[in-house]
Amino acid sequence: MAGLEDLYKEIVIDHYRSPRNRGELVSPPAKHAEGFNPLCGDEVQVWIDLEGDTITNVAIGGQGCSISQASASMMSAAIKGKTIAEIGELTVAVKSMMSVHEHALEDDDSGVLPEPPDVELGDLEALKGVVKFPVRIKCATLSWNTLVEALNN
Amino acid sequence: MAGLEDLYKEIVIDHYRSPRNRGELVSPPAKHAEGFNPLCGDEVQVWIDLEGDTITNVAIGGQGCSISQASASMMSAAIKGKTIAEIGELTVAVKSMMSVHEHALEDDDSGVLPEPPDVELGDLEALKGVVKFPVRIKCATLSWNTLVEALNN
Amino acid sequence: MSSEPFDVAAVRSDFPIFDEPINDRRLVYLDSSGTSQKPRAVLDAMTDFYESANANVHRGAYFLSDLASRRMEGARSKVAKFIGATDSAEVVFTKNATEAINLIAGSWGRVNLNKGDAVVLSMLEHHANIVPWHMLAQERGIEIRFLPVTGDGQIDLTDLDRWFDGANLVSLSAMSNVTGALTDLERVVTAAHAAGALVALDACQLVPHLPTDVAAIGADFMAFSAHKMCGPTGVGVLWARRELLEAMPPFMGGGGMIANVTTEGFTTTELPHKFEAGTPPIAEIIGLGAAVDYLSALDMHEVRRHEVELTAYFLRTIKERHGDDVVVHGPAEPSQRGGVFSFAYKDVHPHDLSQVLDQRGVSVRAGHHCAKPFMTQLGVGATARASLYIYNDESDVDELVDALSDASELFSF
Amino acid sequence: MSSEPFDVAAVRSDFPIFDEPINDRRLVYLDSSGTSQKPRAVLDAMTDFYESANANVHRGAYFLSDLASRRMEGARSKVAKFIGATDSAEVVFTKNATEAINLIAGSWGRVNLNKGDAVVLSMLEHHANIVPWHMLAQERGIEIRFLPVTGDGQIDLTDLDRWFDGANLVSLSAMSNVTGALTDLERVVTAAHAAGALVALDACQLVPHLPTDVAAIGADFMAFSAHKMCGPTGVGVLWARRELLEAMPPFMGGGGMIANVTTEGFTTTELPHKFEAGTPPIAEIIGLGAAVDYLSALDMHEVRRHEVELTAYFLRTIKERHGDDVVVHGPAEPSQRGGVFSFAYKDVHPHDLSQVLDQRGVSVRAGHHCAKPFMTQLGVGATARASLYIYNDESDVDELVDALSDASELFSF
Ligand SMILES: Cc1ncc(COP(=O)(O)O)c(C=O)c1O
Ligand SMILES: Cc1ncc(COP(=O)(O)O)c(C=O)c1O
Repeated sequence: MAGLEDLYKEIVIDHYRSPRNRGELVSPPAKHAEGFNPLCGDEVQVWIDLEGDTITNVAIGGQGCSISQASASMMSAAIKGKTIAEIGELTVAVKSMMSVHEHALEDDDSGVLPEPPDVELGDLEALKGVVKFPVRIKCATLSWNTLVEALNN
Repeated sequence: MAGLEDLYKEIVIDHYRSPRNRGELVSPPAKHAEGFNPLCGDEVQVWIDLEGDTITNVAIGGQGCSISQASASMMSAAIKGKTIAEIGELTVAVKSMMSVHEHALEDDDSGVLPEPPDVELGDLEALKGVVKFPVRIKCATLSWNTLVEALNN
Repeated sequence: MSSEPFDVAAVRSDFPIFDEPINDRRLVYLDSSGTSQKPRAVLDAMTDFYESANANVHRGAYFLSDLASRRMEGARSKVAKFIGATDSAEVVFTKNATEAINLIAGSWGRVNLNKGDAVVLSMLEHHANIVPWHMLAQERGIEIRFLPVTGDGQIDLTDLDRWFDGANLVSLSAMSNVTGALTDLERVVTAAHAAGALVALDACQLVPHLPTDVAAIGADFMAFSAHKMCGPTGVGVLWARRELLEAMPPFMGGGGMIANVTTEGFTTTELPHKFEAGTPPIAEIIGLGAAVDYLSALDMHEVRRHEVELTAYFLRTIKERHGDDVVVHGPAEPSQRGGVFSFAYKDVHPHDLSQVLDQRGVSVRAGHHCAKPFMTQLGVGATARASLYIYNDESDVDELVDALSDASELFSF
Repeated sequence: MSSEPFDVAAVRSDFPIFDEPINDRRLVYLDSSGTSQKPRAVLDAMTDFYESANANVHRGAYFLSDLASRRMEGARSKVAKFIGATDSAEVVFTKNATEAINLIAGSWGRVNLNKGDAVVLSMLEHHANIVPWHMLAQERGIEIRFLPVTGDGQIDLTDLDRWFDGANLVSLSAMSNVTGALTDLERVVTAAHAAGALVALDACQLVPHLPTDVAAIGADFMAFSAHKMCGPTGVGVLWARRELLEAMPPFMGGGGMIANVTTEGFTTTELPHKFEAGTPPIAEIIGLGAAVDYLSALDMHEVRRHEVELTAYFLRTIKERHGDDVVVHGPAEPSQRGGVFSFAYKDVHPHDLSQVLDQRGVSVRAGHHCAKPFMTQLGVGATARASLYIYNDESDVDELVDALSDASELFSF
């Protein structure tokens, strides 16, 4: 539909249709967190198996709109096998891809945008279009916030 | 001052200047109540000695604007020697002199005004001008409300 | 009057927001149960107040302050009349319906409910009528019972005697903001009072849409918000029976609600001011007064008739065009419901659905509608919701029905 | 800019209420500490919102709802900036300052204060900063201490170490609404924190009149109302440090403040929404944003400079014309006060005085100014009070001074 191509990129729809790493892990030992988007009812569950500093397995549960579920699926694919430090960088990169714009929309005229870390985003890049639809930013960042919480648990 | 003659009638000013029955009675036996006008700080104290059904003595205390104090003074003069039944009638008459208008100002368009009891008001009639100054109605009725309270104590 | 059709075009022309395209599209506003649009008369009443009568109320001997007070109290009388209350001191202004329900829980509840006492809610309540009771339960250990909901989205009123047995308060929505279902208030009030329980009504969706008469309903408390009935944001109403209000302690303390204050304590002033601490939403109350005038001039019976007709059209049309691809929650019979429709379309997520509809200016809400327990029962995280009001007509319904096909196109898998 | 005179005529022309006579008289509005008048820009911002962006916030995926949310959150950022808060989530919108203080008492107070704990107030507090603590004292048996007031109407700050010893919270007005006295905040904050007490400021009279920087002041809580600073009725602000807000339980429950709700309980969402249950005063918040823009454009340093000059003129002129017939409460030194003057004229009762002044359009308030304990200390039931703001000039003061002679005429006995 005219105007929505930036939001509903083919790769986003693909992750929504065929979510990667869907399931549950036994917790403990898996770290687990549950995230809600209280405004629209999206829900994401994240399970993570860690070996030392490295994520060896991920599972995603929950329900919600195409953006929240595609974002979770993309995230699960992107973080598997990565170290916590790498994931930290990735999280910052993804969030700054969104939140820079989030701020701009909140009338913050500071004008100084922090330089995002130089990280390969891969598929995740497809979510960049979300920034044109500010209400959906929270859908896209939900899984990342839930990941941070899982890692802290 | 132009426009204020209806409010500050000579007899009102006279009662304010030389309040009647100013003082206190020993309570008990005297019935006593204290009334506040929380909006403007007027304060009226009423003491009443009863013999059977008849008010044998009245004392008035408190402080406040000319209208509240003059009204209390006029009331004290009007009720001394009267029976409770007579005072009931007088209270209704005085209040309806005011409150009819109070309602009219509150956009009550019922249009039906209750017939006030046919009672001789004497000096109290001078307070009729208060209805043109709706904010002062509460000053004028304070002593009467306090009287009712004292009788109920 | 009831033989003439309801003149939606005339009504629309009273609402400035429909004058110009929004985001380059004709605004098809279908979220009036979220908040209604505002007629010019309401905006003018507030602007006029600020431009010619603005002062603080009840506090000065000067002309302007008296004028402001009388306008505000005049609005209170109008609101009382609009809901059938004969005593305008029973109308307490709050900031919204949510504060009104918190006031019931925080004031009446705190002194009247103790460990073991019970409050009856239902599974389809708005969070505004759940969370205050959870908060009270945490504090005072009361029991909360949730009446079930029937398959067609109504509060299940079977077995009320058992549910109400030993309850102290029954607090229910008079019309659901999710399914539009109207609650049979007579049955609820009769059964609750028979069980010795008081009745509070969340009338947020009732008062804007149906003629309301508190005396006839016979409930004990009722809460609603101005912003859903053509009035401004920033003001809500708690109506309650005088004896209850008189016995209740204040909810908040401050200026305007006291008779006296010393370093030792305070005494409260008379109703309704006892519950209105601080400077009230003066202009907003006056705006609500104008909203009530506006709705009264339309005649609430006519408003209801229009909504029943449009509801019938909505249900019929969406079925004709989309058959089983659409599931509409709530009663099938228009007379048992208001014009609020939670619906699912194929397996398109509500959030995506509303995004696609928005592309055509069709504004519907997607989410849990502040009714998560009910969403959980439905087994969904969210629904899309369209809701109708006085300025909507068949063309708005048609626009929604057409736009649903776009979603089918985009998410056809 | 500070060498040019403050252009009152230009400011007045921004306020529609001064365009026409009120009650056939020129309006000499001297009750801005009761509520301020509103500039056109504020009224326009609200009308424009209703006419082109009205929808409920944070709840819909559609364009209009998103627009409304962004305008509201934009206003929050403006308010945060105006008071020097770097984190706009520390700005919680309430219905008025009174609710903000009730929130501190009802949320922070209820979980942090127990029998034997102490809150320090002063004898000149507004009821909004007394009654909530009396209510808490009734409930939880806390001690309330009242700092004395000096002869010239300032909070007496001698011996603070003794007063604050063992106190948990010090809650004081930053500027008195009765005497205009400014409180030495640095001294209060330093002494309170040294004693291990938190500091809450009733900044109702501070924020509208002086440049305010919460970071520099170093207090823990601050409350103020929009309607006294060119903004609309129906919205107030609680600012508090993030750590405090995060640890506090919600004050009211309902939509918008939850992360999840089940039949068993609920969890709260993030700041500031956790404290904003129900539909917020959306248009009013946007109006407050416009008020903050308006005041910022004037420059709060210039506003303060104007008020100090006019205060000096007031004190000088009234003395010259009426000598000892007038007693003005409060500090004699303009730099130590704002333009709020409680005064007595001969033995004319304040209520009569304001009635006589009103006859000339001079609008001053008469009463206890919601500060009964202070009135009791002064030994009066009421005072007359004149207060100045950006649209007042020397001619308003002259008008008041002239009108006082009328009272002398009428009550010359
Ligand atoms: C010092 C002070 N505190 C508190 C208040 C209460 O403000 P509001 O009535 O807007 O809640 C006021 C104004 O009335 C005030 O001047
Ligand atoms: C049924 C119902 N109850 C309560 C509310 C809460 O109203 P408000 O947000 O105006 O307090 C709403 C609207 O959001 C509602 O629809």
